[in-house]
Amino acid sequence: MEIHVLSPTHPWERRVALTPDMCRRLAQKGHRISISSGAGTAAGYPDDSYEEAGARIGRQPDVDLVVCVEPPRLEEISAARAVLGLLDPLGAPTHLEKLAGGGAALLAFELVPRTTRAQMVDVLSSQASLAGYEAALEAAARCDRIFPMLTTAAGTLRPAVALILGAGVAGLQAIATARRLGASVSGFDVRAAAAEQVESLGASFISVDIESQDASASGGYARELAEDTESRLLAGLYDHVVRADAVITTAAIPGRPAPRLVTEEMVTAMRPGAVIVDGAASTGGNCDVSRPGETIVVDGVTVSAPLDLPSRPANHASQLFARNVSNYIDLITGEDASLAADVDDDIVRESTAARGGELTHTRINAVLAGEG
Amino acid sequence: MEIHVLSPTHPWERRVALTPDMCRRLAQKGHRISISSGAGTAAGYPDDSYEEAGARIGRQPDVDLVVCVEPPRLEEISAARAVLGLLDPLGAPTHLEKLAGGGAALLAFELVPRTTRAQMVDVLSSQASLAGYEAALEAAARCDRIFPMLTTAAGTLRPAVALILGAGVAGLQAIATARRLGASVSGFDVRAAAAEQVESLGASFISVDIESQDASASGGYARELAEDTESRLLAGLYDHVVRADAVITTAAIPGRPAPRLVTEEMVTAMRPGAVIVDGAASTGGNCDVSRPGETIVVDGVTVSAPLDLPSRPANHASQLFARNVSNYIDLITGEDASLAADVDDDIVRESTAARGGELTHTRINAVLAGEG
Amino acid sequence: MESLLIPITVFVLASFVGFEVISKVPPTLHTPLMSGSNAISGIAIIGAIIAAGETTGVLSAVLGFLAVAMATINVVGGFLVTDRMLAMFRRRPDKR
Amino acid sequence: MESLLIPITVFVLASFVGFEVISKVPPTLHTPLMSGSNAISGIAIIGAIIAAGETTGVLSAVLGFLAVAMATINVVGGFLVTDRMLAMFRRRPDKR
Amino acid sequence: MNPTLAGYLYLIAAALFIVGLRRLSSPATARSGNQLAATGMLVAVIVTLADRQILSYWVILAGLVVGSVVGVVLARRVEMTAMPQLVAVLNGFGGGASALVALVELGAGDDGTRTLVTVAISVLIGAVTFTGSMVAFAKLQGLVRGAPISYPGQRWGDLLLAAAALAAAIVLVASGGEMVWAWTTVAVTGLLGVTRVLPIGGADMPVVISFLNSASGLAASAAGFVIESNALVISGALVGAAGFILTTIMVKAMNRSLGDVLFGAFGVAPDQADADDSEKVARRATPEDVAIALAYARSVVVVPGYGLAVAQAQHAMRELEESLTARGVDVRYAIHPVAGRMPGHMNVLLAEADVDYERLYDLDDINRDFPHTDVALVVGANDVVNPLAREDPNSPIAGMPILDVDRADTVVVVKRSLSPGFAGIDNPLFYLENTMMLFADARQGLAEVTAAVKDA
Amino acid sequence: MNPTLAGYLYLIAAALFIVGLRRLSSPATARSGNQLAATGMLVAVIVTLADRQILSYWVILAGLVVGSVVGVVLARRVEMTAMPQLVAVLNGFGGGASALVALVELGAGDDGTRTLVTVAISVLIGAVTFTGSMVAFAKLQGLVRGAPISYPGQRWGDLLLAAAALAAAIVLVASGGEMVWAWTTVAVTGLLGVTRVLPIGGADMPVVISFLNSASGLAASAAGFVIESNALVISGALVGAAGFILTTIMVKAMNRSLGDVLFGAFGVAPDQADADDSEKVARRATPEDVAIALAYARSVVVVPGYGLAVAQAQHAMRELEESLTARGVDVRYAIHPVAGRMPGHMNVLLAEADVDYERLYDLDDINRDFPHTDVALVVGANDVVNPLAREDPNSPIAGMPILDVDRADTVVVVKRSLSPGFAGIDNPLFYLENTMMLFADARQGLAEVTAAVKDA
Ligand SMILES: NC(=O)c1ccc[n+]([C@@H]2O[C@H](COP(=O)([O-])OP(=O)(O)OC[C@H]3O[C@@H](n4cnc5c(N)ncnc54)[C@H](OP(=O)(O)O)[C@@H]3O)[C@@H](O)[C@H]2O)c1
Ligand SMILES: NC(=O)c1ccc[n+]([C@@H]2O[C@H](COP(=O)([O-])OP(=O)(O)OC[C@H]3O[C@@H](n4cnc5c(N)ncnc54)[C@H](OP(=O)(O)O)[C@@H]3O)[C@@H](O)[C@H]2O)c1
Ligand SMILES: NC(=O)c1ccc[n+]([C@@H]2O[C@H](COP(=O)([O-])OP(=O)(O)OC[C@H]3O[C@@H](n4cnc5c(N)ncnc54)[C@H](O)[C@@H]3O)[C@@H](O)[C@H]2O)c1
Ligand SMILES: NC(=O)c1ccc[n+]([C@@H]2O[C@H](COP(=O)([O-])OP(=O)(O)OC[C@H]3O[C@@H](n4cnc5c(N)ncnc54)[C@H](O)[C@@H]3O)[C@@H](O)[C@H]2O)c1
Repeated sequence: MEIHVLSPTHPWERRVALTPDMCRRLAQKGHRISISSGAGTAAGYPDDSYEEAGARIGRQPDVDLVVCVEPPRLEEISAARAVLGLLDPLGAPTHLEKLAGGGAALLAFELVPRTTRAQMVDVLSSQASLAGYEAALEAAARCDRIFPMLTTAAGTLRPAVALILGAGVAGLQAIATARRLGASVSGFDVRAAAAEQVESLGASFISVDIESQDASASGGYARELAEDTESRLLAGLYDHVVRADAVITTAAIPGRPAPRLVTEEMVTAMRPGAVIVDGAASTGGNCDVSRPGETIVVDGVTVSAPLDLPSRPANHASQLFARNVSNYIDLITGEDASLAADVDDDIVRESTAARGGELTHTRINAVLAGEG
Repeated sequence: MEIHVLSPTHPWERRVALTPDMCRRLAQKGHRISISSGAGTAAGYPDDSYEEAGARIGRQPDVDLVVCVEPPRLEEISAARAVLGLLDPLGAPTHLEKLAGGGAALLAFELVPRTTRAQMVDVLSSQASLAGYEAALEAAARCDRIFPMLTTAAGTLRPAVALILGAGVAGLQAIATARRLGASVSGFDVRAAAAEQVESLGASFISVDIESQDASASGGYARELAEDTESRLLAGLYDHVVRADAVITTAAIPGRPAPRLVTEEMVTAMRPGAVIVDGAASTGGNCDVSRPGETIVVDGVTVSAPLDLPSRPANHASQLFARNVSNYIDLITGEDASLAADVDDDIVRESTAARGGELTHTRINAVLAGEG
Repeated sequence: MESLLIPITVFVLASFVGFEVISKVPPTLHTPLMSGSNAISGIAIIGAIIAAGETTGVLSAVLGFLAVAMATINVVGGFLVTDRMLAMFRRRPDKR
Repeated sequence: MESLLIPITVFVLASFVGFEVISKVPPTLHTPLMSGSNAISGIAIIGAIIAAGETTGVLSAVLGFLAVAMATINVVGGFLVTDRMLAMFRRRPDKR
Repeated sequence: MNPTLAGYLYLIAAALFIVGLRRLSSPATARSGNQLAATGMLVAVIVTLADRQILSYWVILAGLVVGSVVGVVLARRVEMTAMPQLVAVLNGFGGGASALVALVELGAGDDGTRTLVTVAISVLIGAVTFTGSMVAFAKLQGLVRGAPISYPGQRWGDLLLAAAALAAAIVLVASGGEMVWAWTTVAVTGLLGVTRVLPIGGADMPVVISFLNSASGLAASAAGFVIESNALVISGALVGAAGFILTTIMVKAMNRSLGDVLFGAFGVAPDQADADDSEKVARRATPEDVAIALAYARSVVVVPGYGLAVAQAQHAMRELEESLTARGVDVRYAIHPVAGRMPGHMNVLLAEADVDYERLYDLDDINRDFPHTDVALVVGANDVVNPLAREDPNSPIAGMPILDVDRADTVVVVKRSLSPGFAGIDNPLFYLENTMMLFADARQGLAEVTAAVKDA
Repeated sequence: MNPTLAGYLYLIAAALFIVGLRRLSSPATARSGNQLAATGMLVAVIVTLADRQILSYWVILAGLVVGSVVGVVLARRVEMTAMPQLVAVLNGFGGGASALVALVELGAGDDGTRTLVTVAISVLIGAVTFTGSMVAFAKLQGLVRGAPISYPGQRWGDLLLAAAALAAAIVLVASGGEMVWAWTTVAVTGLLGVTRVLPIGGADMPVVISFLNSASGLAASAAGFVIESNALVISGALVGAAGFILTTIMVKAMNRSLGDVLFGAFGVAPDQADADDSEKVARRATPEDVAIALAYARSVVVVPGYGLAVAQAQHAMRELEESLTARGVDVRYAIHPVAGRMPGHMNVLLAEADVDYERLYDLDDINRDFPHTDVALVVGANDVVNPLAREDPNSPIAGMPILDVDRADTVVVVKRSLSPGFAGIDNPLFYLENTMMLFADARQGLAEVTAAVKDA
């Protein structure tokens, strides 16, 4: 099939959906690839590296599949039969509705099911790992204390206390990274399975008695907490947050605003010089005071809410992204390397957000209904 | 004695020479302490924390000893009998000469000898450790690859290749930190003893055949290389530098400009997305293209030459600094907690840069002569 | 009683040897060791030979023959099979 | 020769026991073990008692006395001193 | 032959048995030990033939030839997996021979009380060893149901039989050696052997055989008292004691007690107890078994999984790696893309334990090598080595590439139980012929294996 | 007493010796083993007194009383450090007793050749044991120079003496037991004992004593043949064999061979060879010694230094920590501010090995605790534990606060040699009475200690 790779649009987005390596792999399977000029530059892949890999630079007339790292504008996908990428179907469903109007099938990585087999195309997981790593680095770099313990002739520095709230893919990686740096790390999550996972990284799990059932939903995701449960949770977290030198939050609920975990009261009670890295900035943030995309100082406490975490290690992030894309393309490739019209595969079925101009996914429709 | 703590002057300097804890300790020994208002704020110590510790805010009339983290202006030390701090005697000897004119004894941490006993007052060591840690973090944060190896369903990311040039205190700490983060680390130094030390951190040592003797000088410092040795060295390093994802340089020679280790040619040959952190920025940098205090991108390679590395973990850095200051004050305290006029202690003797209006240190005079 | 003192002394000492000789045996060796010591207990073959050598009647000859045959199976089969089992403890040759 | 078969059998078996009984001894136990086995070799006291009990002349009485005394020193001193050395293997009491 | 010389030669034979047995208990020397013991036996047989006044060589010769042929054929032909059965049969023959010797002696008539007592003992032990071993064989061979077979009141029945056997033996002695009582003793005791072994589960059979072996050693020793042969006394006592120790070691390795095994009546095979399905049987291994498999391997591939992380066993694993590489074993790690619970989970752990990056292999690279791998050591991994992903298209993990550990010569799996992993499905790997299960917390288990490797 | 009963009681005594000796070879059971053996001895003595036809009890009683008093006093009074000497003396007395018994037997007259042969053997071994042990004692006690003492042609001289002793013994037998030849044998053999032991270095004395002990066991066994006492035969053979094994173990632990020790003539004590100054002697320990010191301690403080880093022994250290804490030992780490070569060097390593932060103690906190610490384990540290910093104001490290490990009950230092650390100065810690040096690469050494802890 004819595949086109879009350039990222946001200023901080540096990833690219296909790397030269993956272009080569796809070309070997019979696909033809074109790429918007400069799409890979920020990720360390200049145009000529794509040309070497057999891709053409610039948009070609007939495109079967457009791949992208961000929701594209409608004009970018015109005439394409399908679009594959991070399309933010649950965060920006109205934009998606508009895109669907173009008639192309919209394949959103966000909707890939969380089955074992689907992991090979699970962009959310692959990018969240990197985001977690970067969140920990951000916290370490911005903290006015070093993470490891240090015994020197000028006295002993105790290890910094790092607290990770939300122990999903990103949270676990943040825990692992903070532990690597030598901090004294604890983690928290509302899913019951998380405790063992946190401990499997050598960190300790904070148990907050929120007198509620395990908040696991299907597919490894969490569900929202009832209001009184939430307040009990915040009360339980207070002491831990206030004592920490670095707090990293990564809690999220698909299709919902990020849960509130760090209140303004907590921030003011923290030690000046401490740092909060809000990894859930793109869905509003887990911290009351965080301003997505900015780093502010509140009462001496640095509150960073970056939007570009996975994009920071752009080269590695693109490698993983491209491999996910390539694996996904394998799923929708029919005979003669053509785009298969109808695929009987649960991964493809579940991740299809729109088809033939219609939004086909119940979750998106549910969100739209909720918004409307 | 009457001790006064100056505020830092440079915008990026956030450390403070005495922490409330150390003020308390000194007060117990009979000293009286005052501190310039706001001196500790950036390090996480607001004025009231000093007041609680028994210090007064603002300059007092009669001051025996002024302590500072940066070379002070002449007016700041007027009427003081002695000044203790980082005074940059070898880097800015003319300014020192001016200060000496004020008549106060100038006690420069930079001149503290490298004996085992002197480590308790060795500010260079304590701050260099933190600088090395921050240099590694800076490199990790700015690199477009993550440091650790990562095996995922979207393929395996090989560990980043980190190269640390100059394996002194800062370099070793950078090695340790990069290793902690999971990078594949190698180190280099011209001192022969460094090889074992690098390996003692589990990293590998690069042996460059520079056909010269061990370049160790007295006191654990290195000496400058002959010109042809230098070019052989650069040739030997070329491949290693070019292959690296992150290069951290910390090489220095006391009183001399930082040695050249990364040439412009190397930078251009590096992979776009790679990063160089030049830890020797304050003495001109080890990299040809680095601009002290700035981060630039050259042919896709990020070159960062921060001046504020030790100041970044301001709180911890101040704790170590303050402990060094307090230990030093013990050395120059005579009867009744007064400033001892003449101390028979090799540490004090060697670190005295000026006394009675005269520069007394041979090394400074040598540097001044060289400059003139 | 007196006449038993010597064989009992011998028996006690041999038992001590038996107890001491086996101390920490890895489980993989349990079967070979059992098989080997079983073959040793086939020492009853001596009795069988003596008994068979003394036989006079037909019945006792048959019994004697059976005794010798069974003991021999025990001994011969026992040692051989033990050896076969132990062949695995040679280092495996390089396969690649 | 025949009369020696039994004691030799006993000797061989006892030697086997001796060889087997000592296998891996931590060096810290070398001295106590040596001392303990030395005390056991003081079994020569039996010979001394028998010899002394048979004495008739003065010289042999003196020699017999000496033999018993020396053997007794060996036995009594040996076991006691071994015990003293081994006292260190009791877990030390809490000192704090 | 001079009887004194014969005595010394017998002593040498006995010494050979001792040394042989000693060497048999360590892997490195076991083979030579067996050969020494066999040499000892040869010496003893030759001396006996030369020394004693043999009336008819024919019977003996016939017995020797027939026995040798049968022995050789059995030892050669039987499959490696049928070894325990074979040992049972051989042991039974040994016991049978003892009993027969006693009967023949008795037939020779004119015996003192002491001889009669020993004869009775020989008959008792010999007969029970014979029938017990045969039942054990039948169970192991699958001729009889492996599961415990018993009848209500078994205990009392056995007690009664035992009393009857004893009584018959006593009457035999009291009667001055009436042949009929001897046969009665044989019959009753033989029956006891059958009913006593039938209720014991198949997995416990090795213990039973070992125990009977120890008993037959005592029988031989008893015979030694009768014919005043120190060789028999020594060898018998040796085997009796060594066999007893071995039995207790085996019982301990199964976490049982001897009484439990022999009289537990309804003892269930522990191996089978764990399987959730009676047909699939997982082979339980001890740390020592695993240590030997690893220590004598040329190449080992370690597959870490989530269990390694849960147990925080990375340091223990590293330690094991070191002790293996010190022995010259080639150790590599196969990292599955989704092992653990987060991407790179295994990387974090192994880096912490400072495992060399060079030793880590990706799925594609290592899968080619499994057929040439001696041992695949699976530590707390489950889904990522589940062959169902390849074989069963309806499985929830169908289509996921897995690590083909089942293609290695031997697979060792270290986990706490047979319970499933993240995907919640059973793993047929655990029930393969070439799989050994070490049921343990990974950290603890690996530490024990490391300790055992040092002794292997 | 019924001689048969006596025989059985002797057998029991022998069995007690066997069990006792067995238990003596493991730290946990050693004490009870010694007590069992002593009980066995008591049984044997009482049986002998009751059984034999004793003509004069007075001589015996006097001997027993005097011997017991002396024995008790010696055992109680002698300092722990003088134990080897004491064992030498006791061993010498044992040998002397054997020789005297033979002489008395001879005096009783009327002996067959067999008795004479055994008497000769007893005299030979007894006399050499007596004088050899006494020389060993004198050397250890410092009465004679510890260094090897010899004369030119020593080898030939000794050979001559040995030949003469043998000849005298043969004549003794041939002459049918002439007393004069007996005394000649005693004299020549005694002299041989002296000249043979004098050339052996002080540090090898324990081996010599152990060897002589083994020999005296054989002498006792020989006596057993004479008086037809199986108790003597068994105990003697037991001690002979066990003593021989022990001797070879000791020799191996010193990395020597037995021939080397006994006939190396100018064997130098290996302990002393390492000291760069002949007056300061460092005590060399084996991993097993260290393991026992640690395993039986209540509290251990580990002091890591640069050598730990160089050897990358952090994981091995962690492993040791675990096996100690599993035994209930309290393990803490003392981190000196300037240990290693960069600030926080030890922190990095111990964090990598995942040592709990709670176990790390600063200098000030831990220095208070050393006087209450059983064992301070110094791993590759040197300057930071050098007492000269406290004691010698002219030392380059004067005034640096150090970790006061020398105040712990026992100090174990693991490093490769006695060479100095960063500061380049010698460390008197290594030569303290309560310091054991384990000369090894830290990683290797700690791994061996861990293995040995498991057996302790
Ligand atoms: N990598 C990722 O990003 C990611 C994320 C989410 C989910 N997953 C899923 O997680 C699974 C990973 O496979 P896996 O093979 O690593 O793990 P797994 O299939 O979950 O199996 C782990 C096994 O470890 C054993 N275990 C647990 N604790 C143990 C302990 N202390 N000692 C010894 N064994 C222990 C358990 O058996 P016992 O209870 O019998 O001991 C369990 O069967 C895959 O299904 C994957 O799809 C992966
Ligand atoms: N911490 C800092 O920031 C810093 C910086 C520079 C200098 N220093 C200085 O470094 C010293 C640190 O003291 P320290 O006690 O840690 O170290 P040290 O005094 O240098 O002693 C280290 C010892 O480790 C042993 N060693 C080396 N390799 C070994 C191996 N593979 N296995 C076992 N042992 C090994 C060496 O003895 P063998 O050769 O006999 O094995 C050596 O004596 C102080 O003098 C300090 O002033 C410290
Ligand atoms: N089966 C698979 O193959 C597969 C693939 C990817 C992820 N997963 C699993 O799914 C889980 C979540 O994945 P994710 O990280 O992408 O989820 P996510 O990004 O949606 O959420 C991040 C984390 O925030 C947590 N969270 C939600 N509300 C919270 C609250 N109020 N307080 C604290 N924490 C809260 C969630 O439980 C989750 O762990 C992980 O356990 C992961 O292992 C499984
Ligand atoms: N004895 C003590 O108590 C004590 C105290 C502090 C430091 N030290 C030792 O002193 C040494 C240096 O300390 P520092 O880090 O403060 O020194 P520094 O900051 O002056 O120099 C940093 C490093 O750069 C290296 N260097 C110089 N020219 C180079 C070149 N051309 N190429 C590569 N590397 C070059 C030096 O060798 C040094 O290791 C360290 O080894 C440290 O351990 C000892």
